[in-house]
Amino acid sequence: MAELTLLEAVNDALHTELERDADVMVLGEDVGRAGGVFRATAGLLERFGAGRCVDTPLAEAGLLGGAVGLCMAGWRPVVEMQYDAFSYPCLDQLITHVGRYHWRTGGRMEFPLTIRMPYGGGVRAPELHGDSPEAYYVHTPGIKVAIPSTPADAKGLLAAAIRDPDPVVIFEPKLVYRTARGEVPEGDYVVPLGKARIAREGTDVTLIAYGAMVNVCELTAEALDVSCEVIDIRSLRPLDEETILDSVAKTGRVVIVHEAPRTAGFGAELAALIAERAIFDLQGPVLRVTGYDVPYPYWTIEDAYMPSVERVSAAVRSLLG
Amino acid sequence: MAELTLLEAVNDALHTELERDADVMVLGEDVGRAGGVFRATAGLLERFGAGRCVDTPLAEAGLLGGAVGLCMAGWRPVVEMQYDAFSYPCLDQLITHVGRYHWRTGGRMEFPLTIRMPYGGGVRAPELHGDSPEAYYVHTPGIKVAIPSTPADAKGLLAAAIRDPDPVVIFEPKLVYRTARGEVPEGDYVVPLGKARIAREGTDVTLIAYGAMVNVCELTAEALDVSCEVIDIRSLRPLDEETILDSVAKTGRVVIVHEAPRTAGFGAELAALIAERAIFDLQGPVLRVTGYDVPYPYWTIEDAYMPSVERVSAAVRSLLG
Amino acid sequence: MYAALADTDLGRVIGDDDGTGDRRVDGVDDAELLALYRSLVLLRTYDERSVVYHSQGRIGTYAIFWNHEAIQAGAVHALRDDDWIFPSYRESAIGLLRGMPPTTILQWWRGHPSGWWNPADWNLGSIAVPIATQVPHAAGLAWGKKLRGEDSCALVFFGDGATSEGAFHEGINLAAVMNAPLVLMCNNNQWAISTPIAAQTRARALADKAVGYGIPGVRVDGLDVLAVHEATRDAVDRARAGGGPTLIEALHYRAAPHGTADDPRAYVDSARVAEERGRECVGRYERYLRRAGLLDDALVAEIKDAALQAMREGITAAEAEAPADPELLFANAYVGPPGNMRNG
Amino acid sequence: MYAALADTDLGRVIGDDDGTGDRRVDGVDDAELLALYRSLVLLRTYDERSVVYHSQGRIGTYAIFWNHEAIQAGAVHALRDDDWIFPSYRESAIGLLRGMPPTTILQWWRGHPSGWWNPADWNLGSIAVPIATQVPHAAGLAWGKKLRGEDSCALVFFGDGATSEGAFHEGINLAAVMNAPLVLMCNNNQWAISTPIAAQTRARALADKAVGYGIPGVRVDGLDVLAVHEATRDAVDRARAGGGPTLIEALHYRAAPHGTADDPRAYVDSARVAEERGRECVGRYERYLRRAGLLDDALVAEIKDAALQAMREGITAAEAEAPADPELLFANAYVGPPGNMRNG
Ligand SMILES: Cc1ncc(C[n+]2csc(CCOP(=O)(O)OP(=O)(O)O)c2C)c(N)n1
Ligand SMILES: Cc1ncc(C[n+]2csc(CCOP(=O)(O)OP(=O)(O)O)c2C)c(N)n1
Ligand SMILES: [Mg+2]
Ligand SMILES: [Mg+2]
Repeated sequence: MAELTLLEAVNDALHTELERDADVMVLGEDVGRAGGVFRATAGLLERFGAGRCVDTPLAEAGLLGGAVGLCMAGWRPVVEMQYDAFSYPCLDQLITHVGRYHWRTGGRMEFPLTIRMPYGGGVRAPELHGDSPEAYYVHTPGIKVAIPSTPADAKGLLAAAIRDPDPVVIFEPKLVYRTARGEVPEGDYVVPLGKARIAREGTDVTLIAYGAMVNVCELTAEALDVSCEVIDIRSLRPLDEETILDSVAKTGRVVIVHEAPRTAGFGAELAALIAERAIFDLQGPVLRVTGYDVPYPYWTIEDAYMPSVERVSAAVRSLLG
Repeated sequence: MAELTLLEAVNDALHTELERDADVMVLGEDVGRAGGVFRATAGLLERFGAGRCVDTPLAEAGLLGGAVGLCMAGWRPVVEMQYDAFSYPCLDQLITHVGRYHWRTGGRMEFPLTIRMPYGGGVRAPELHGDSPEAYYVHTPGIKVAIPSTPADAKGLLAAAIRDPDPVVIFEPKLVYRTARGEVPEGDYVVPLGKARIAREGTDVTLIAYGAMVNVCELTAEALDVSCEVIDIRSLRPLDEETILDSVAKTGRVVIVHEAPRTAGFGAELAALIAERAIFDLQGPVLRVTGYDVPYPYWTIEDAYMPSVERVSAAVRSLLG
Repeated sequence: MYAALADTDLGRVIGDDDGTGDRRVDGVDDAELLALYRSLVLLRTYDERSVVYHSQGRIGTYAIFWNHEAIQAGAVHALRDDDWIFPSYRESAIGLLRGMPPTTILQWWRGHPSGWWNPADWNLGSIAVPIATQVPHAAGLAWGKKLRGEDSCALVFFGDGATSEGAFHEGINLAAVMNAPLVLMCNNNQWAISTPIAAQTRARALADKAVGYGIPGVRVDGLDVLAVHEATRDAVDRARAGGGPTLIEALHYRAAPHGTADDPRAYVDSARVAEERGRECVGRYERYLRRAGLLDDALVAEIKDAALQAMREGITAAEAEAPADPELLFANAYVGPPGNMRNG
Repeated sequence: MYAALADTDLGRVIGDDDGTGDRRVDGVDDAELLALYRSLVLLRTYDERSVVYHSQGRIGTYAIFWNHEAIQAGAVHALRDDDWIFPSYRESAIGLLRGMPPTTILQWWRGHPSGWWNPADWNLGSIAVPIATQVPHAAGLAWGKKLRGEDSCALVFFGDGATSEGAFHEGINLAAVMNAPLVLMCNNNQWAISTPIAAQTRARALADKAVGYGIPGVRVDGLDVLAVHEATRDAVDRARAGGGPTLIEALHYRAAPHGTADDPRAYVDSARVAEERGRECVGRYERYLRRAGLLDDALVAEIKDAALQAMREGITAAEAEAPADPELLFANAYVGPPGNMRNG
């Protein structure tokens, strides 16, 4: 076990998986010579050569479309999108091809590609470096989506994504890239997609989150005089419905937290799941604490946008008050 | 009043609005010479000239990005995307600019552009001609979204969109383009954004839908021996929460219906709204009848994908059973 | 290095109907010349029968490729079987040239799941419906094969309208930068549905776009199957020798509707269409072969009959197939489906 | 019509330091020559101070434009005030040349809402962060002005990396087809963060891309403010006369980090950077003006002092401003906000 940051854990996963499987390759803007703008891919070019860690032209649709072709040639491409908001040009390829090609071949050809990208706000960056685009991805059929919040999960989920036969998108919470530190198993390590993690057990209220918001929920739990169960859902698709429903059955109260804008965000899906499957367990409304339905703001006021311990606490109190 | 199809009503709205305001212009692929592949823009080129009805190159991102510049030059562009799934290349401009530019100018510059497109399935067309992409649009801050289900609303909502100072996306249900017929007021006619329509009053259960699914709900209501209230929400953003909540308060039972894939579709948002604001009114789970989380299928099996009277009826019965 | 084309740069092999200008393509023997003819006739027959089947309600909306056969056959005949083809909807029946049964393609147009195939079985990508999106796939495949040390290459088809899309640009640039063994075949039929080429681009020749990517661009007569063949073969040779991609513009003029749902009378010049129909590519090649003494009435009839027979069997087999199982909605969406996939 | 450039096609006006090759640009008088110098110094001062302010924690991450000033000033001086400018983040301070106070731009980099402006006040688009996405905006604006019968034109800045994006392609093509009065100014600093131009394109010159759009492409020395100015002026004249867009490639070499967060030692050749720094564009122009007898030590000092003073006042004003009101999260998201916008 090594004590790593989330970013180092990503880098570890990439090294491990490229070592393990000669068909895995990494491609993206600045992933090679520079080792990535966050240095998530540092060392890969030197270790695996220019054929397996490739700096591509600045063209996200071409990058993802190219990866579709690489799959057909037998590769397992791991595509880096440099930032959340710079992934948007790839949505066309994602929706029209990445999510459909397997099905279009009658299930006969596999597209085991992985897209990974830093996402989320709070890092005092210029415009369009703070988006949380997971809803666009998770609404797209044929795609799986996972979001780690700890270094160990960052490694294990990325490894699972790379080994998965379906296209998987991994969003890495850039706010905790260098602040989240934790024990990460060395070598082969996989965290299966589709299993939530109970980050903290509790009995009064269930806080459901992913990415950097898990920590906000944990801090809220610590700050409040209420027994909060914190669920880190980790995998948005496949979704671990049982863990969520079991917790709601126990607590009867739910607060869902994410950074993305509220309307039709993934929190709505979680609320809808609960409204369908756990309605008689509920002792109060299903609350969401989310980003607002406004453009992600300039950074001097981003703290007012981001779900905070205060906002989550207020929601918890309103349920128990 | 004239009896028009939904498609004719769209055409009427365009003629009326181009006549009314010399700053309104229409642009898109094949909108001029051919009058649109569905002929929604027929006659505009002849009547308003090549400067106000423009055939553009085949490039959806350039088209929408160009429209942003046209707004800056004082135009109110009405952009046609030829089909739902062919709008995806424009999502980058939509998310990074169309939804943000007004805010980025400190609220000082307006971007009164309209995007309209045929959407939805059931028309026996080849792949990628049956998508329902509204969730991608409605999740995007800065954007408004409306979806008519009747000819009169198709005219009135499109007129409202064109006159609205914010960017508005109108999805036109192509399944009922030529089958929905109804009285459409001549000349100036606006249906304000943000007002739902009670398509049918009832007391036992609330069916919430939009687009072609409104008709499915109405047919279900007719078929069942249950008093169904059918709400055509018409405008997804702004959303008429009161009409929905009032109905749920009355019936205590809800079925939400849309064609788009279920996960994080707009139905999840409606369910989340109800789970937050009407939880104590509910006498049963909030149900959704939706498209599945799979690629929109080849057309010989599309009927099995589309929400049907049978599937909606089953949901209603399960609530009352 | 590469300059824009002059107006006169338009590759041709087949001469006028009196034989003036007829050439032979080096290395293409008589058997291959006849094989090309069979392919042309097969495609033509597929297309003409499909329009009939559509009018009879036996297939759905169909994208007509009448008079595009020379481009399709000329290009594919320059490939090895292990080379990959990436078609748009306009080349829906290109699999016929690899031995795919007509039924498969007819089923695609009938919206039946048996119309979809495993690309690896035929080295043939799926029919791409969203314009130009297949260009990056082809670039990635070609590059990926090269990275694996294989010497196969790829051919991607797209239209004149497609050259306006970002996906075309990003794909061709990726191929150029990666020196991928790719042939980019632009079917310039001068229309994108109702949009004429002049409203699509200001470039004089689409082949000129190659200059901006630092690769060779050539323009050939798209109704001259041998000219297309020769240009493709040269491009394939270059690609296989490590020379990277080539952009080929096959110039002609769309002489049929965009598809069965399209009524071009609103926008085309009917006189020009009539003229173009008179110069159609199958007859032109047939006359060339007759002049070369390789074809006579009997052989023409035999080849046509064989093609018609294949189509008859194809549609019969398609219509005999059981209706699709709705279970197929779910069966192939994921290799490892999420538990809630069937919720709706 | 338009051919690829020869290696020697690189527009220059400023000669060697001994004066060999010095020219005057027709129509540019002494006052304008000095005005250009003031602009160069203003930009240089803005940039150098910003790097210091960043290191002092007074502004956030900052995209350095050191040695790009000749491109920016040379181009903008060829415009009328009613012509529009569309900058990328690399031209963040371009508003200074239109009289925008440094505070505004500093606030942008400080993440403060007062850093954003009304484009119509300055005929200046917002700073575009997503690469190349501003190109279609500029095309639309220029086309839209023409449609309204106005004779203003637009200038859009973007980098070498940007030419790989679909948005560049779709924007330049739109401008070409619509014959929009647009000047496309490519700042070819030969790097996109760590990606060298050779990994970005196989074209020998980015100006060659113009061929594929049927518009003129020219390449100039990006460190020669007068060469940039002359080329832009010619392009603007052509645009205003109805001749449509021009692509200008301003060639140089990035001699500073991509931004304050970047450490280029991992990927650049430091010797080459040192050499490029020695050829920096402000000093080069200063020496030209001295040779022409238009500048002396006193004037140089006065202009530099004025620029420094403007920056001091700018940062003081920025720091004196009240913290942003969180209400601004909501205030400008919509003209007519949806009722539930504040739910979170
Ligand atoms: C991204 C996208 N936008 C729009 C369409 C609708 N559409 C189908 S065919 C076509 C014209 C294509 O023209 P061209 O590329 O010249 O090919 P051709 O049909 O002439 O073979 C259009 C606009 C589409 N399929 N995909
Ligand atoms: C769509 C998009 N993708 C990626 C990025 C991240 N990024 C910021 S600057 C940059 C390099 C741009 O290079 P170039 O166009 O040459 O401009 P330069 O920075 O050299 O002026 C990249 C990749 C972005 N801003 N937008
Ligand atoms: Mg065409
Ligand atoms: Mg650059």
